[in-house]
Amino acid sequence: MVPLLLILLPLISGLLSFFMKGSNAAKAWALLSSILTLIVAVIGVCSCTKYGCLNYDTAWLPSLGSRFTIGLDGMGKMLALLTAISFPVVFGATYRNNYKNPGSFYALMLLTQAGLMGVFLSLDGLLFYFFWELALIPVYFLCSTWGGEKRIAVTFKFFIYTFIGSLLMLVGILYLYFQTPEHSFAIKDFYALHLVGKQQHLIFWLFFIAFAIKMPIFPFHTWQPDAYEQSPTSVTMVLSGVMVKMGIFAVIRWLVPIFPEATKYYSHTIIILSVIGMIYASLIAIKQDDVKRLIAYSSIAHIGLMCAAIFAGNAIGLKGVMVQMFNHGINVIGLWIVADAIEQQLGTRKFSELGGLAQKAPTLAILLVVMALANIALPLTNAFVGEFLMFNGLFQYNVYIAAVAGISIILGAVYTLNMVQKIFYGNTVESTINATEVSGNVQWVLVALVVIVIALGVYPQPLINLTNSTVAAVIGVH
Amino acid sequence: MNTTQILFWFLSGLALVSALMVLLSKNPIHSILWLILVFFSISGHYILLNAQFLAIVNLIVYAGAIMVLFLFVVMLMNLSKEKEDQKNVWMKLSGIIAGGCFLVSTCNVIFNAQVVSKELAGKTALLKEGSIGLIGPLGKALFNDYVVPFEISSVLFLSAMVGAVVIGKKD
Amino acid sequence: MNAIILSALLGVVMMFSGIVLKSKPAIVSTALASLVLLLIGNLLETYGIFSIRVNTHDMLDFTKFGYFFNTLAIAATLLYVILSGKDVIKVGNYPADCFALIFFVLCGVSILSSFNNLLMMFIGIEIMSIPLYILTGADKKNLKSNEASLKYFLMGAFSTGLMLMGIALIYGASGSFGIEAVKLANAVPGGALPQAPILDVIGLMFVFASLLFKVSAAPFHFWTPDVYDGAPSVFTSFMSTIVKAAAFVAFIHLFENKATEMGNIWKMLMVLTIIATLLVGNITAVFQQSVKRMLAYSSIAQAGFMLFALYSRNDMAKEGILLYTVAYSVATVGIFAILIKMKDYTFDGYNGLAKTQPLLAACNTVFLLSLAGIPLTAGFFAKYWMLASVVKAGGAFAIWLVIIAVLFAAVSVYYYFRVIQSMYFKEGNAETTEISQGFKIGLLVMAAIILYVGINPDGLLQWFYL
Amino acid sequence: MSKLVYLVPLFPLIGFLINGLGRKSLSKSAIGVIGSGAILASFVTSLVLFFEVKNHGAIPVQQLFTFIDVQTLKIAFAFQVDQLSSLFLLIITGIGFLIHLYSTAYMNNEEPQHYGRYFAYLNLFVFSMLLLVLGANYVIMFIGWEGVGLCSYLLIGYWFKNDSYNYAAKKAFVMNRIGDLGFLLAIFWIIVRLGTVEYGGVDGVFANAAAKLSSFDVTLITILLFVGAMGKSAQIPLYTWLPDAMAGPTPVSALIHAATMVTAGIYMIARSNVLYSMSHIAMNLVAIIGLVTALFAATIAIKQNDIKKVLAYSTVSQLGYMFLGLGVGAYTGSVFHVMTHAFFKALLFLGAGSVIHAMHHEQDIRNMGGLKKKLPITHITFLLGCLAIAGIPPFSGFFSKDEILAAAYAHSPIYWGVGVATAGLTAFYMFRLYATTFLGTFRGTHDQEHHLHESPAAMTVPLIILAALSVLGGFIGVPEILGGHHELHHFLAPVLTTEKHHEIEHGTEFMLMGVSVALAAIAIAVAILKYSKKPELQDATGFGKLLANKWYIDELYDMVVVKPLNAIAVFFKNIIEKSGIDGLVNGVGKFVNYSSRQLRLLQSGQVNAYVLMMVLSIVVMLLIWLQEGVIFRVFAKLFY
Amino acid sequence: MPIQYYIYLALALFSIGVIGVLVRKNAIIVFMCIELMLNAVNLLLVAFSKMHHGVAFAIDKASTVGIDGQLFVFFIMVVAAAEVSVGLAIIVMMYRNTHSVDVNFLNRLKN
Repeated sequence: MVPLLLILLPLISGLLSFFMKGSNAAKAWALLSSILTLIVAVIGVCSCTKYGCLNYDTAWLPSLGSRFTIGLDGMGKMLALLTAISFPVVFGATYRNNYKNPGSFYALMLLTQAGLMGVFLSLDGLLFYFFWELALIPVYFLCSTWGGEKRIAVTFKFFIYTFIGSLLMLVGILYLYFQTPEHSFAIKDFYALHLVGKQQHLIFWLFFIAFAIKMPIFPFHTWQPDAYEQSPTSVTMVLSGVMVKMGIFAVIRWLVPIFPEATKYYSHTIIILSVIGMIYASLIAIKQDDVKRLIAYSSIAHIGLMCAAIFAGNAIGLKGVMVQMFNHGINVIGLWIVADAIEQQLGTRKFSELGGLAQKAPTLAILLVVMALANIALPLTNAFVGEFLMFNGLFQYNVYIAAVAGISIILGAVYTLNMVQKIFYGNTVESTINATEVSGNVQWVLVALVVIVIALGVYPQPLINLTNSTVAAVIGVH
Repeated sequence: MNTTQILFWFLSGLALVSALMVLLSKNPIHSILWLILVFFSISGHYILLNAQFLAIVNLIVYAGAIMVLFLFVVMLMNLSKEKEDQKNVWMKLSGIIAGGCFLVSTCNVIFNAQVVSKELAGKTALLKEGSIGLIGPLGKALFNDYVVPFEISSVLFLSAMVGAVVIGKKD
Repeated sequence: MNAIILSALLGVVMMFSGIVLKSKPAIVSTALASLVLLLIGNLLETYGIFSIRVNTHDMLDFTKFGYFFNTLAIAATLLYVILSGKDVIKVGNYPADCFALIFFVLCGVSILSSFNNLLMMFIGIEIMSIPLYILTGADKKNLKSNEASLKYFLMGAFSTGLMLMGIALIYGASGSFGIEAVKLANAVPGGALPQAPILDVIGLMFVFASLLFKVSAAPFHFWTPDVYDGAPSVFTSFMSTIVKAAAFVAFIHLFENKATEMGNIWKMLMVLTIIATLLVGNITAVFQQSVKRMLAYSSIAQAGFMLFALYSRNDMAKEGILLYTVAYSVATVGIFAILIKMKDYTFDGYNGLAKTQPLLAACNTVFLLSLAGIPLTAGFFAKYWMLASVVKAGGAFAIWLVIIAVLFAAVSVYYYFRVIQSMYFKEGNAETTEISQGFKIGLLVMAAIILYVGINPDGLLQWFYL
Repeated sequence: MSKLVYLVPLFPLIGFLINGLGRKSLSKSAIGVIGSGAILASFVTSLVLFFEVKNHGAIPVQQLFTFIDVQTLKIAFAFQVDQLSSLFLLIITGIGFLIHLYSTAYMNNEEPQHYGRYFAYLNLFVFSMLLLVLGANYVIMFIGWEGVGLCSYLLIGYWFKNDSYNYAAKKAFVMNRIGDLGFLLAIFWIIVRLGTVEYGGVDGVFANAAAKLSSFDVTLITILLFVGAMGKSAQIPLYTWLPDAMAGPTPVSALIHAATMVTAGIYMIARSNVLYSMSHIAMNLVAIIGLVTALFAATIAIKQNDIKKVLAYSTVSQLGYMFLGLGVGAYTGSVFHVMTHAFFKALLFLGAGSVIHAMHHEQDIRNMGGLKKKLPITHITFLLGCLAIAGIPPFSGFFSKDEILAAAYAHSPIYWGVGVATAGLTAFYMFRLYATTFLGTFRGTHDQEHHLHESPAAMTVPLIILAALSVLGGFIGVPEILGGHHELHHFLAPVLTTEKHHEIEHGTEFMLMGVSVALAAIAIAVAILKYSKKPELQDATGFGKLLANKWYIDELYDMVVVKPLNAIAVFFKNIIEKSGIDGLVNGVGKFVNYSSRQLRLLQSGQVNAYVLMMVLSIVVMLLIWLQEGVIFRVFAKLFY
Repeated sequence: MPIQYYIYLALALFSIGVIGVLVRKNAIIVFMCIELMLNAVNLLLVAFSKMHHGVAFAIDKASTVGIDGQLFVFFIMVVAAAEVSVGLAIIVMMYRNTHSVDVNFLNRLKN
């Protein structure tokens, strides 16, 4: 029941939200609904141990062999929890922002949440594809309607780019479907396939390109900085906090176990690509003048590491990836919240027009610093654990690659501290001279995130434990 | 070469020459008249093949009704001379070449069928013998096996009629 | 047989209703009533309750698939008349005759869904085509309409000539006009497949070409944009949906001969045709400025997808054609219904429609998403079934064909979404003619159908397999 | 008793939380009391622990909770108090407390909330440093390691309005990170080879190192660890951050950049002495780097005019000494020097702070002079510190330095020679500093002179205590040759492997001592004579200029690393990203658009043309049929 | 007569019709060329009909095999007649509006 609720709650409340007229009503409704979802998720993750409660299965499209099968395993729990946490956080942090057509805005946000939940929960290929698209389309409308100046072209590029990817994935799913002995989309039947030969490689790439675009890893990433920059920030939070995890998640769930042979065959290529992307994105991030673009490139660098660690193919790296998926989501949302708070108040995101904000908004400064430190994976912040495990996994795979990838740790410190310094330190400038501390809701949301960051940094074991079952399933197939 | 063969070649030649003249005539009325000649020669072929009913119908329907209709239209419009511009000489040339290619490739195919796969070997069109071209057997078949298409073709006529009214009526 | 006879009779009734009834709305009502009657008649036969029995001498073969397709076609026409009936009577001076012609087209459609003989196919196609030539030219004062009609007619007649040549050659090879005479096998020399007579293959090639013309597949598509653009929009809507689907049904029926395996020559020809069609349709649509013309090209692109059924020739392909009929017809009829209401047919004419007519914009979005094949709309499953049928059929080119197809599907998103962008994201004041409540309800119903089929296509197919 | 271990880091953590969260509401005095009190409590606990260890041996490992458990790798959040760490605990908390105390006065001009921030950072630093030394495995050490780096960053940039301070802070952090990467890689290597990161125990790293690690492994691990130490302890080539780090408040420099954090590298290598002892290559590398750094930094220090910069380079130099000691196997000597250095360098920095305080944030020694009379306590204590660092017996520096030099001599006389030369230089620049600052006449402005005054008790008391320690601290390590027992040596023996000394004859050893003391004395004399009367006020020229500009190393780094990196980044951003990858993606779109424009030209509107296309298509179809076999093969090639 | 003669003849006539459609611009003549094509097909069908009949005739004089070919011709004529009526109506309509029967005179729909 829990997984079904997780999807239905946002879906239904989202559809209802289309009919909300007032701004406050829509906000409150969205926040309420997302908090409810969070409660369900927490209950599901913490107290639901019986098998039946975490799975739901019903007939759907019998003629196609597709079933409505959803369930929560360890990784699913983690990402469902991340999704459930991030939406109230996003709504809470942007509570003061006013959008035109608030009803539609929040409706689309909630639909996105439903789509994301579905992606993380579905255990059926076709269903997975459905939710994959469902998560994308509301975002397209959100960005195109409420985004920045160049929103239409940029969002369109983003949409077509990812759409091509998902269509290729659909072809792959179809192919697998016809390979299964009883023609089914069930993930366990996909796992049971033992694909061999050259065709497998083609299908592998069909899947991988879809996921690579979504993650995104170098060189499929160019949609991302533009899209992040032009989207309304609350959407960007969802995009970078949760949506890019779809790609990583999908690689772990839908790629590696299904194509063990091809995964091994191509892992070197992909890891090298990812590592190039890490360094490349980090270097570009150093030269950015826009907060949003900087975070975007930083995100590419982090995702590159996750991708590389998956293909390193060992349990320790894989656990790190899963832990990091959650943690990166939390951290990057925190960074966006700060970016949004600054932009809302000062009307600019350019470093060259910012400075000295720490004098005016010390609390915000401290909160950002914590988030920034988490972004560079300082120990005792949550990201450290993930990166430690991932680098460890990568190191086990290949020492030299790990060493090169390690450079991104240094570059990460450079651009993150650049950001902190240029926004908060130094003397106040024209735009920040009249700045004030950010509003209470933003502060409290950030405090909550900081608490999560520290708590999971100090005691990450519950998170790691969640990954056990999934890792066993994925590695076991190898 | 017997009479039939002589007639065959004569009618074939006549048909081809007249058909070419349809294209080559500048005056539409001449074209129509040449086309009527084509129809006559084809009817001649039908008679050679002992398809008397079709020969007559061909004359009545095509040469008689349809071509007269064409003639009326052309005269109505008073299109004695066609004023074709010479700009489209390339179009014409490419048309002729394409048509030539079409002819050559289709004939090549038939040649293949004749020489390579030999599926046409020994197959001839029976000329004088056989009574299927007579009105009796045809009528029986038409109102027996072919009654459904026959009746349905009335719908075709009906719609053509409606169409002619809708389109052609001056308002 | 019910559908064929009833549609012919009701066509005659409609003809006379123009003389009897003086008010134009009454004619629309009569047409609606007749369509309902036709639908009921067809359903009665589907469920074996009542049917007019005629000895067809194996000319027609009534199958469940045929009945079902008739139902879909008639239902789609019904929706079409509900939405655009009032616009039909605005075209020309003979509204009743236009409806009569629509009924005659339906008669042709019913024949095409059940022919068992090349003669019936030929007659069916002609019954379907001739009224269309007329409808295309129905707006007599409009030179575009004139031009479209002339072009359509001349090229249509030419393709008829091709088809007849093909049929003649097939007859020459097999001595029969039955569709079992159509043989597809033609292996490479030395291959295992039995060689079909050359005349048969060549004849079929001519028929193939002519049918490609009818379904507006490249490289026989050239008439499509011009004719769809020039014809009165109401009729474009009808032509590009129901009629085209019927042509496809005929096409598939002809090529479906399960007794013979498809030779490599056919696979190659089909792959080339499919790719060419997708290419021309999708790529050319990108640069269009008029929504109407864009839709014409998009219909070529959609035809490319429907051609998959021809390649795969399995059950899934037939189901896919049914789904495609529903998805594509309903969506296109809806989009055209809205287009007719627009004052300006260009993309810019749609700017800001979401503000002036939110419901229209929303429904239009659903239709466009469906055409683009976005999940949760019927269009997705239509495309899905097509792709799946090809993968299922397997073969050397299957997976590449599918990959190419999805890439073009992504291109199609580009031009469909331009309309959405205009409606929602661009500033403007889209002007429409007056919109009635009934029209809005009709649109909503259609959007609901699209979404329902998009979530549960089985609902539709189960009904088919009942 | 053993539960007390938790308390040691807990107090500073609590202090950090209270001061950090309450910085806006607490009064300054409350902040000062909490901040210093937390460290004092920690110090007292450490004392108790120290005696516990001294009397009963190492306290068993205390596991707080499991930090990371991924089946193949278990990392406990565990603390370990043995001889080595208990000693460091005392240094950290003891000196830390004094500096906190000193800070309450020194930072008294700050606004309350910044004052609170300062003490919070300082407490956090102590907490991290304690984690570093208490950790029972490399990961916990790494946590502390990065933690102190962070605090150093925060404190260097404490006055965040000044952008050059911020750059210095960032530089410190980034350079530390380079080292950290090495450390991290070393940890990974250990994990891959041994599957554990615990130091001790039967499953620990040290117990299994000999059996499971190849000599290549050991060498790489130790070198990578040393890279980490280079960053943290400011050794060549990663030392340039430390002089810049003087941007922070002076007590911070005293605590972090002199007494504690920078010695973390020494601690780490001392802790890993089992591994180092297995690799001669790494040992030699450590020794050479240490030696070169010691000499190099000393040369730079000669020509610096900023009071804190001199001390900073001196610190780098002294750290080099310690590494020399580690490299030649004199672990105890290095730890001993860490301790004595902590005393006298903290003293010197605090003394410098007192001077700066008195001079109203004037740091250029060319504007000082003659402060002897105005700041008597500062003067005396500073002098004692200088004597200690110069290695004049019986001050503490003499004993520790001598032990390292003796070991170096045993290793190679060349090492010893360079070491002694450095010692001479040290004495020289320290007394140059002393003479220029305290002797002669006052060269500052009138206003400054008017306000000169001795610092308050909160500042002078720590000075006095540290001075006492600097004077007496050496006596816990009096070598046997001078009739001592070398208490420290015995105390640390359980954790530090004793190097196989090539025993030096007593006579030689005396001679060595004599030479170094004599050299120091001569250097002192020269410096005082030269600078007390005629301090060098002009900018240096020639070779001196090279030294004053720190051998242009910063410029070199800028040219070799920073600028190329920036250029690459700009190239990536503007060329590869925009025109390359994005250009390619957009190019596909443009291509589609272009083909659209071209393709629609086929749609000419001419019936003849349309029919022509149809006829040609049929001809092509027929041709395909004719050449079916050939075309099919091409087709199959393309698609398979 | 051997059947291939008829086939070649029919194809030649058909091709002449095709060329006519390609090169002439007068709508009426284009249309006539299409009629020519249809007639070529008719001829071919009748020839095939007699060809098939010939095979059966050798065995059974009363056989009606091949009759369907001739009936098909009949239907083609029917359809042709219907097409002509509509086609000429369209051409007349266009002539009324433009006073031209050039197929490319109206050229508003392109690209």
